[in-house]
Amino acid sequence: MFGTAIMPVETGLWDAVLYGDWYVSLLGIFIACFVIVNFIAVYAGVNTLMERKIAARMQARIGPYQVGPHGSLQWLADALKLMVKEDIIPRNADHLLFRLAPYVVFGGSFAAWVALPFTAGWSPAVMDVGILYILAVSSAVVIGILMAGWSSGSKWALFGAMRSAAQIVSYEVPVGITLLGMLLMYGTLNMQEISQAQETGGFFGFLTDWHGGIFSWGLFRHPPFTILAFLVYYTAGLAETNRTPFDIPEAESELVAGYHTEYSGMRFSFFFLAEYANMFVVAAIATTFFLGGWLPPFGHLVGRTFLVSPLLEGVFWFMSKCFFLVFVMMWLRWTLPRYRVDQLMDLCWKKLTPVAFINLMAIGVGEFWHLGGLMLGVAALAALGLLVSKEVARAEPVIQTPALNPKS
Amino acid sequence: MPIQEILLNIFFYAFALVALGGGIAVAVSRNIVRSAFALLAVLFAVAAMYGFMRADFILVAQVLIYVGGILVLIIFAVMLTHKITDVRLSNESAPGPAAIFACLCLFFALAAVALSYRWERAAPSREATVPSREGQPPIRLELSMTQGDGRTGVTPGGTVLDGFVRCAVAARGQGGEAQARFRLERGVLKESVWQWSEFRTAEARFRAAEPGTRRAEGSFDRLPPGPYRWSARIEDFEGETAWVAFGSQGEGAAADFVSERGLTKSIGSAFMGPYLLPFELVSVLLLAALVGAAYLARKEVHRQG
Amino acid sequence: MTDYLFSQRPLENLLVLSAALFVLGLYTIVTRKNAVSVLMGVELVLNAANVNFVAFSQYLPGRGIHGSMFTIFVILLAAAEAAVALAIIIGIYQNFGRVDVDQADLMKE
Amino acid sequence: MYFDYANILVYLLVAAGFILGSLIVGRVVRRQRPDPEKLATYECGEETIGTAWIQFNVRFYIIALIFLIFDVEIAVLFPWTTVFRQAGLLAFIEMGVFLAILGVGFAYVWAKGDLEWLKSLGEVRTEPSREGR
Repeated sequence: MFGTAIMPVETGLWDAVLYGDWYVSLLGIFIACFVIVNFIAVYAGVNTLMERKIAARMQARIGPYQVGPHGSLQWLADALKLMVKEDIIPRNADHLLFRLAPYVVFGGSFAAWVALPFTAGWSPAVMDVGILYILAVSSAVVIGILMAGWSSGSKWALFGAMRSAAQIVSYEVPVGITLLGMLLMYGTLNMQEISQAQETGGFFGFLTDWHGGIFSWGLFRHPPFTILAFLVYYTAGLAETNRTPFDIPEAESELVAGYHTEYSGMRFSFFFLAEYANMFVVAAIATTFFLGGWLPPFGHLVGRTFLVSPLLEGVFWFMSKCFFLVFVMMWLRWTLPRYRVDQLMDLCWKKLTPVAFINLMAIGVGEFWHLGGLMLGVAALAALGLLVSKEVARAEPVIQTPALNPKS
Repeated sequence: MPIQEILLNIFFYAFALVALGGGIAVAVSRNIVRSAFALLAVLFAVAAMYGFMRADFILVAQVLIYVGGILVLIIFAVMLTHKITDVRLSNESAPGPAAIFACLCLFFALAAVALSYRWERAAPSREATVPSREGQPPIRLELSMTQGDGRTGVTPGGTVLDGFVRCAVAARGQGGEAQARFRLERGVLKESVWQWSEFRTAEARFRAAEPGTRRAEGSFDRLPPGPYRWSARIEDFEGETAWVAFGSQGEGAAADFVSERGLTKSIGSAFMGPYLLPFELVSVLLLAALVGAAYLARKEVHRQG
Repeated sequence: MTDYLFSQRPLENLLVLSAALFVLGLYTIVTRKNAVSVLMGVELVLNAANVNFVAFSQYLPGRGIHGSMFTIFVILLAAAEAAVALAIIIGIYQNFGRVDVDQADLMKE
Repeated sequence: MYFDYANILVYLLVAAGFILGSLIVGRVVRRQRPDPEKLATYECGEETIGTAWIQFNVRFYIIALIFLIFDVEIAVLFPWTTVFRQAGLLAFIEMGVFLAILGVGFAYVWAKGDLEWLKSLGEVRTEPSREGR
């Protein structure tokens, strides 16, 4: 079904629209687009089920069990329920903006999917500014959230929106700087080429033609720094999706539900969908930049055709990696307690941002002068080891007292 | 007109309408928050215009900085500068007929200038004279090239933005049936010397435009990024001319044009080259803005306390 | 007229659009009292200028990417300008309780 | 290149159509039971006091301001990464200078305490109603 949109990495197909069978291409776009919209809806539904099952498992419960075998159709029931719920627009709301906000939020997170490299040579849109485009359209979500919060005419919603906006924009800084550092290795902003670039190479840039499989991935190119970069990116990405432990904006115990407090029924579900779509985008960027995109983990050791077609194989690996990262997000939700606002800002500005800066510099040095990068890496590993050993020596059991200041 | 052109035009007018509607809402809305969100529509429509102009990096810079940064800052400032008692966050304006009239006059003046001036479109072309067969006068050739859309010329050494270039050769004083053959060479950097090898060829028949001058156009599409040179020659039933190159020839000669997808790389090189000083000055400016604005805003925190 | 409406002339169309945006921005600057609104007008004017720069850069042959570079610098300057201007506006608000530009002359006293 | 933009546009249109479609389907399917109480702003059952459009604390602005400066910096560094390898030492030094100058700014706001969210903790305690102000 993607037949019309498959293209080699190095050429575009725009002239097919302008000068060739444009209607065929347009049809292809529509079909692919329709598939992806439905995929997001189903994916989000299955994700809710997955999340509830994981939560139940972690709390030694069973979770949804009634609808379908082992509750596996619960998400369909939820969708139906949302559909028939009454759609309420509060009296105090600014009606126009209240109706527009879901479009902006959903559009912002949905548009980012267009540039994701699902398999070799196929993205819905192969763009030369791919990653920058994803970062840019994601920032529209902030505006949508502010719109929703303000137009609701509710204090909870407005507080939630302001906090959410402040949090998302803050964490965009470490995300951007980290990705900059990784881009130094790939030398392109095109998501397809970034994935492709991880097929060969590795070890501080010394081995350029090495098919190292997992060791050619971005994660292990400049060992301590790229791994740190991954952790920084993943943490910051988690914060950008407003997930626990960074869910201050929608902290149930403080702000009811944050910026979508006043939304109900179907209109609410779009914020929900957008959140899950965003989680996937964060996981997909991490996959593309650090985990080799659609590349299989064993390089050329195992033949690449154990699935029917290489394209499907690419989809399989890409999706597996993404779903694994999404699963870790859910896992973290039920493992870690929520941060306070000041801790949140502290983590972003005083820890992640400086670390991201150091990573950028170190990877720059390593790409420019491989030996220097290696020496820096060894030095960093030694410093980390020293730090950890000191911490371990100093460690004593501490009973954490709950935060005394629930304010802010 | 081909349907593709109509689609492009519809696209243009749709986003122009969004931009104008948003602009009007910014100018006349009574509610300042609505003004701010109308500005969002304008910024997105302008970004779409950059897409229309194939300036991809500027498109994303516009969305990233204007929408994701400046607009958020403006909305925050609106939230910060309104009292609890301003129920509708009113946004007074004093529209006098004089202001409207003056603005309309200005608009018509600007539009008249834009529409009446004859903007230069064609690329500068290169003339060459090639010896022809014995007993005949030499043939004068004129070579030029345009972007894939056929409207915008490419200068020697210029950039083709979407891997689609049209090369044209015009011959004067040539009679009879003839066709032109275009040859494209791609440059590869080997040991810091550009090596040129034949990449693709194209043929085109001469179209008789007017007596005495004939034109043939060859097009190359889906060119991978990189530097290219092209040359052309004329073939007829009696023989053929020598290859005529558009730019200078030789082993280390510069490329006639560079194929690029998007502006990002050109902008990056420009930052490293002619715009080095402005680029560094921008960092100083950002530093000054950061320090100054943080100082101003911080003062208020202390006063509040 | 149809020559311009459904045209092969994207440059002229873009120039007229940017003229309209420019005039709307100017109108906003002239008539608004609220300083934040005035700033929005300034942003409109800057966007209009940017459209012109990029249009000239892309549609006139032989200009290289200098127009696009100017646009990028304008966007950068707009960011710095917005940051400082809004900080000043907030300062005015804290001092006077209003952000009307016609009241900023109180600072003379 | 137009192809990819057309693609994005179509995707956005389908996304908007998806929202619109499900809202319309929802409107057809569900029952409406209007009630003025339902239209009230949600405040945990309390009567709403004042409007929601209140004024916020300036630290939101400071955070957004620092973000904006770094956002701009990140945006101009992206094209740099694409030519980093070709440009060599010049690119490396240039960017070192660029980052160092911005690092000074970062150090400044850090030293001056602009990155602290709770700098006015004491004030917040003395005025309990200031949450969010």
